Amino acid sequence: MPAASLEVSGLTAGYGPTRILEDVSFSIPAGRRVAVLGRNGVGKSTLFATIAGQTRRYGGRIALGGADLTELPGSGRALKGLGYVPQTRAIFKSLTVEENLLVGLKDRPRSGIQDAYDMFPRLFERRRNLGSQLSGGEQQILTTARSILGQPSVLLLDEPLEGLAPVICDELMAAFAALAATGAMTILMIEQRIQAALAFAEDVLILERGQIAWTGTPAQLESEPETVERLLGVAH
Amino acid sequence: MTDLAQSAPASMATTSSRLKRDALAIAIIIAVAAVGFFLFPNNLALLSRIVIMMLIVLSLDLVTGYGGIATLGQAAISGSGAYAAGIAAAHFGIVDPLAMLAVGAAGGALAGLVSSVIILRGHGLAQLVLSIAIVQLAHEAANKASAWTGGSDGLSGIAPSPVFGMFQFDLWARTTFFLAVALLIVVFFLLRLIMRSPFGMLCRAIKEDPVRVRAIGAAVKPTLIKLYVLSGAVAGLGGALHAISTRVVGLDSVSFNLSAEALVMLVLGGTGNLFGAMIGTLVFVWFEDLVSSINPFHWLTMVGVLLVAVVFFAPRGLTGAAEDIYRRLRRDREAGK
Amino acid sequence: MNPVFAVEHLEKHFGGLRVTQDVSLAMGQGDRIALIGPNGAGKTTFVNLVTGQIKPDGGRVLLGGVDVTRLSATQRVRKGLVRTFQVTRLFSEMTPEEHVALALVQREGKSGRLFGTYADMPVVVSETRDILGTLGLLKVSQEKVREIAYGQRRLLEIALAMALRPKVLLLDEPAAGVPHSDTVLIENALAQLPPELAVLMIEHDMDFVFRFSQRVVVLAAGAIIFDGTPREVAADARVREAYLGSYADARSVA
Amino acid sequence: MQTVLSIGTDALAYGMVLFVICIGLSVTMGLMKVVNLAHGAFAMIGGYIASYATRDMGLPYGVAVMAAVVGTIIIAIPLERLLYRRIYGAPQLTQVLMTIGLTFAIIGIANFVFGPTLKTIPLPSELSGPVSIGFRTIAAHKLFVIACGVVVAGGLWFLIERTSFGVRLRASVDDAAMAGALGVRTAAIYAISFAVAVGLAAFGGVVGAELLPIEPYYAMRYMVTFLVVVSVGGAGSIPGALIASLLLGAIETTGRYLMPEMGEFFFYLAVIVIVCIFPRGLLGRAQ
Amino acid sequence: DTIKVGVIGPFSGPFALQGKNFQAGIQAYQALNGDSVGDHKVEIVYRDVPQADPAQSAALAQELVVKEGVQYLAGFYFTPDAMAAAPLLEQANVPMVIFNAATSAIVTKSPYVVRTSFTTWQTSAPMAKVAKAKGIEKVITVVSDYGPGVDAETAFKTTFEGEGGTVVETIRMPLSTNDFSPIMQRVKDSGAQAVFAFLPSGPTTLGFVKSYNENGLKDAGVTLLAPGDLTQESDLPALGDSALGLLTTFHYAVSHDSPENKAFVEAAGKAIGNPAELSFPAVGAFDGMHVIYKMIEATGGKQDAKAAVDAVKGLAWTSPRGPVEIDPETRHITQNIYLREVEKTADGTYINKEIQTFEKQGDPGLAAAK
Ligand SMILES: Nc1ncnc2c1ncn2[C@@H]1O[C@H](COP(=O)(O)OP(=O)(O)OP(=O)(O)O)[C@@H](O)[C@H]1O
Ligand SMILES: Nc1ncnc2c1ncn2[C@@H]1O[C@H](COP(=O)(O)OP(=O)(O)OP(=O)(O)O)[C@@H](O)[C@H]1O
Ligand SMILES: [Mg+2]
Ligand SMILES: [Mg+2]
Repeated sequence: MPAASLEVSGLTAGYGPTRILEDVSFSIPAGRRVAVLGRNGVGKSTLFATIAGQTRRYGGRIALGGADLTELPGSGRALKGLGYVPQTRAIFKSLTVEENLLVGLKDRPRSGIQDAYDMFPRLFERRRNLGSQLSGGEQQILTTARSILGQPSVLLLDEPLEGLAPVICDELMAAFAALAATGAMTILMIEQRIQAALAFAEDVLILERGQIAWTGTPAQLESEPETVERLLGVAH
Repeated sequence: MTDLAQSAPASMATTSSRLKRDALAIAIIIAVAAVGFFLFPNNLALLSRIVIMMLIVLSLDLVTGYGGIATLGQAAISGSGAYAAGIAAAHFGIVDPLAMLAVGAAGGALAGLVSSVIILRGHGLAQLVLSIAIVQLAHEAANKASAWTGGSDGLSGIAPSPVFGMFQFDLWARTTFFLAVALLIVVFFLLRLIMRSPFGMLCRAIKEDPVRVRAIGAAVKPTLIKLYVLSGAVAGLGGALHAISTRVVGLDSVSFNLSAEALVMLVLGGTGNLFGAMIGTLVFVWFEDLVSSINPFHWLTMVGVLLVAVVFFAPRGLTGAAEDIYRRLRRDREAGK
Repeated sequence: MNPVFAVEHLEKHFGGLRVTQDVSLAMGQGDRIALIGPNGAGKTTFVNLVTGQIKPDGGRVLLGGVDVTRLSATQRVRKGLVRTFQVTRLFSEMTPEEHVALALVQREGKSGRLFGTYADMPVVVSETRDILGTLGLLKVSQEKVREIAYGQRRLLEIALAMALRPKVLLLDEPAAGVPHSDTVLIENALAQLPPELAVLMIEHDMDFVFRFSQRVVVLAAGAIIFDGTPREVAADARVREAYLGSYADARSVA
Repeated sequence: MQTVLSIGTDALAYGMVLFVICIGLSVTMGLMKVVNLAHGAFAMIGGYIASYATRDMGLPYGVAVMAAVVGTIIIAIPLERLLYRRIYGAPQLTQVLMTIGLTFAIIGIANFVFGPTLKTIPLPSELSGPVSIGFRTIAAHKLFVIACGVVVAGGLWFLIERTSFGVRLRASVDDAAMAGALGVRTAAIYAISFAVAVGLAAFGGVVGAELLPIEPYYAMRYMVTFLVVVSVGGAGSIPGALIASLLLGAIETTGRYLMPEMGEFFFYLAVIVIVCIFPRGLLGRAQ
Repeated sequence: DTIKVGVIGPFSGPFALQGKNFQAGIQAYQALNGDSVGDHKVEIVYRDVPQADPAQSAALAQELVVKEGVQYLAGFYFTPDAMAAAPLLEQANVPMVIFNAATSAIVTKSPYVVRTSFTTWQTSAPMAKVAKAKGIEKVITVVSDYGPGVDAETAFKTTFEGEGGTVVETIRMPLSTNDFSPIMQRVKDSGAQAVFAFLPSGPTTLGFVKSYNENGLKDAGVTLLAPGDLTQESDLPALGDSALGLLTTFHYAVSHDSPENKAFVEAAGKAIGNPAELSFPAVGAFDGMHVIYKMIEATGGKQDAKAAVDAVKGLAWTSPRGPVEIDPETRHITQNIYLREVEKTADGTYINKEIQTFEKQGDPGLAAAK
């Protein structure tokens, strides 16, 4: 599947009776690289989870490449081309690494697994380990590789670099950039390491208390240090 | 440091307020018992059976609800108490009810110790199966040792003397009922104290994560064994009372069925909650008695439907559901303000 | 000076994989060491071996000169060897106050008491408050742990460790999953630890590592490949290649 | 020697009966993480259907087996949608409560509808006679059961360990939300697995009816045995269940031969020993 | 006025069939003899104890006496249930009529206990004589390992050895045995000419008999002898051809040829719904009701347990099973024991055909216990 656009309009959602997101709208053209930033607890993860169909939605619509996803369950959205890597390392603990990857393949033939091994040789070495027998960082790599295998047209990455060694972070960011560059997928990424995120992204979305507070390019953001200070609150 | 003073934590609240709550809880038990006594004076045998069962279910709650060990073998322990008391009376002439209770409690504690050493070796389902194996072995042993236990015919010839030499066990089961309720209150009070002691807190922690408990330097197994011995003493008391009140101890008192029933009652009422254990027992035995006297032939279906319905409407057990309702009411009231 | 803590020739393999290869390390009183290394290098395994969660295939662990290799995890804790977990392991139905009180009661050897409560033990009450206060956890001390924020749980992990008055403290990625803006809280907590305590910390956040440690040990593929000051580490070519990547460049530029 | 071989054959046959009946339960308990105490009830329903089909409708044995499997699945589907769906992922004890309740209800209904007597499933003549296997004669149906056990074990192992269905099922149990996010239709996977487990229960109930006869109390009578076999094997493991069935079958059979009066002791002591050596069951899946 | 009779039995659960037979026997009696004695209407109150459970039995007995005000307690399928209720009788001033529980000692637990069923000793001992008469010298016994099984073993062994035979081996097997092949192997290896077996009626009998055939014992000429529990009529359709020719001794066969039995079977068959489910507990209940009616008659409806029990001591009548009498000393029923053989009738049903009668058998078990 080639990259697709993602449109979100008037999205309001939360957990149980508590609403976290209020009237969020944005639109991303196919093949873009987007960074989603914001202080902790503003609802970044909730936004991704809502797009993936895992929270309670109160209103709004979600469309992927023009197709409406709003009423579909999580699996339906995935089959329409949405990829989602949650912040919690949601590996399947009792499956081996290889089986974890198999689940990510969707309907592709088994041989497709080789893509993941090419990208992360480490996973090939560990392919018979159970998910629960991986190190923290290996789990993180596995979740990302698993979602990429499904060749989503839009990929949502929630803090993919957490717990990774700096050198692996570099490699992973390079891999994402390459995927986006070939026009294979649209990538949205939440990341705490702002520098890394800005280096990667073409567009930036900043959330504040469940709403979109700022949009623009990385260059624009660099030129507005007071926005950075106000919305991201980073001292360094 | 005013901040510290202000947030005087609630759980460090005064001992007296805790005792007040205990008194209230005990008052509730006494009130329910009194209502039962005056409303159903002709049915005290049933009520006694319920109270005795409550002791066994409470003992199960200790290991399952507080210690996190699912077991289908509790009857091995309560049954040991029953046989200990029964054998003491039938073969050794120890017929004073209080002495029989003591023997039963000791027998139960011992059985708890032995079972715990075995059961704690397994994990998850395997642990459940160990408990089943224990109760089946106990059942088989009781069947084999028929010279002592009467085997499948039951151990008869138990003739307890009057309580304190004054209160004869009567046909109306009044003495049994008073004895049972008194025992329940004592046990309940002690268990409440124990469950909020450091030991109780440690047990709750082990239930959630034994690895973490080890990482703060506490020993998991000895604590659970201790819990089991405690539970065994309570179960043994229940078993002994059972022997005293029916004067016969049958193989059913060390059966898988009894263990399973106790577990069902506990889950029905809600685990990890002393009131849950008691309410579950009350509701289950009472319901069973009711439907089985209405239709002795097909009542099992009704009990089945009750259990399914409870899971459907009160998945956390009856006390869990009560808690939810209470919380919702309180939230509504606060929202109203 | 006699080391408070040492491991000698530690070995461990899972099947064919040698995750710990002849690792030796010594720590003196007051040491602040960072243990870094690529993902899957065997850092968490090292902590598990040292604290007794898993058994080594060879080598010794010494605490104050005494061999503790054969002791259980529980016994090692009682001797002052304490860890925190990479993924928090707390009792979700209990409050922070109960957590700390439990650790204190345990340390005082009173966790087997059947009667009374910790609230009746003045020492426990006051020290619980002190520790929670130090870590800024007093305002949530009565909430169930499953309802408190992630960063606060990480702090509580540290609170538990502090309550045990360790001689050696092993921290496994204390800041992982904590937003950058919140690592300050953890750093403050670490700064308040008794100075004589020996601390070893695993962490991938290099800025944090460099601020915290006097000495950095690098583990790769189960073996120690480097041991030196932060400055030396940043300059070492092997460490750059195996671990730091562009971070080293960024830092040298800065 | 003669005797040893003979006992060995009996042990194999008995073990296979246990395996065929228990394997469905191993799937529900180990893979779907549902402690389904009503497993025996589904086996019993299968038995009743087969008995009715052969005795009252005069259908051939093979057809009756099919009817039992399909019929039981049809009965189970609404139960899955209405009841079981609520307890996926619930605490084990809640599952125990509901499934034991369901078992009570099914026993009551079976007793009411079919009466309390035994129901047999007449075997076709090819399966009913004794067959000589050299050193002794053995009932033909026992050989049939052994064959069934081998086929079921192989087929199921392949389905779960080697097909993408099996991988998806195990993934859904580990983390349903994440499996969904990867495009796995978890509800459908669960429903199919449940149907397979129930179908296996019915199949086991029918082919095992010679040793464990069908009557209303069947659902409770053998519950403990089933639970023990599955847990000793390690829930969710096909080879584990097979080994446990054969091992426990052998222990029970030799125990009965050597010291029948100590039969139960033998069996449960063995269970305790096995679990003490393998605290999560013989081939328990890592948690 | 109404006189209530409380009946405790297994009306649900694994033994529901036996409880159903209790009910059928009672209803048959009332259908044939009316539901009143004089102007006292007799009302039955049923209480369920699904499996042996003395505590529940005692509680229900107490409830029946105190709350329901019953003047008679009856039923009791299991020995421990009867034992548990017996101590209440004197204080409650209530007689107890046992419809089934078959351990000899129960009647000694209270002077107010009367039994209209049988004891395991009573039905097992004659089989030893049968074996001897057939020229069998070496027998192996196989019994379920619980009270009645042990009783059967002892009864048979004592009598058979008294007759000069040898019991080469005694096997006790757990109640929960499902696969009997290894047991049959033992029997084969023992070299005995016959096997004496006791299993409680129910599902396991099916496996036992099939195993006996499949393991080639029948073909090898090893005779299977048993008390009638093994071939309870309600199990016969399931046992089918594999039971043909089995020899059992028992106090009652549904096929017993007498006008009393015809009437009984018709009435009880109607009461139970499916006549194929009818078996021995029904006749215990039927005769038990006869005893209770006589007691009511004798006491004129007044509650007087002693008078009631005294009135039936020595009572003799013709039961569906044949002539019977309540032994004045033991209060247990003296009756004929029949040797029966399983036969297929012309219409394809299976019956226990009586082929020999041992007349006026008392309970040898009680004597043996002394
Ligand atoms: N499962 C949940 N149930 C209830 N509330 C939740 C749940 N998950 C998150 N929240 C709340 O929703 C709010 C937004 O959380 P979210 O995880 O989306 O934040 P975030 O921006 O991703 O923060 P972080 O940078 O810490 O990951 C927080 O206040 C959090 O407490
Ligand atoms: N039980 C086990 N069986 C087999 N291999 C294991 C097991 N536990 C860990 N491993 C492997 O050992 C290696 C070391 O794991 P460890 O968790 O110690 O890494 P780590 O250095 O802490 O990495 P991270 O920084 O990613 O947390 C990993 O490659 C992991 O896959
Ligand atoms: Mg987040
Ligand atoms: Mg790690």
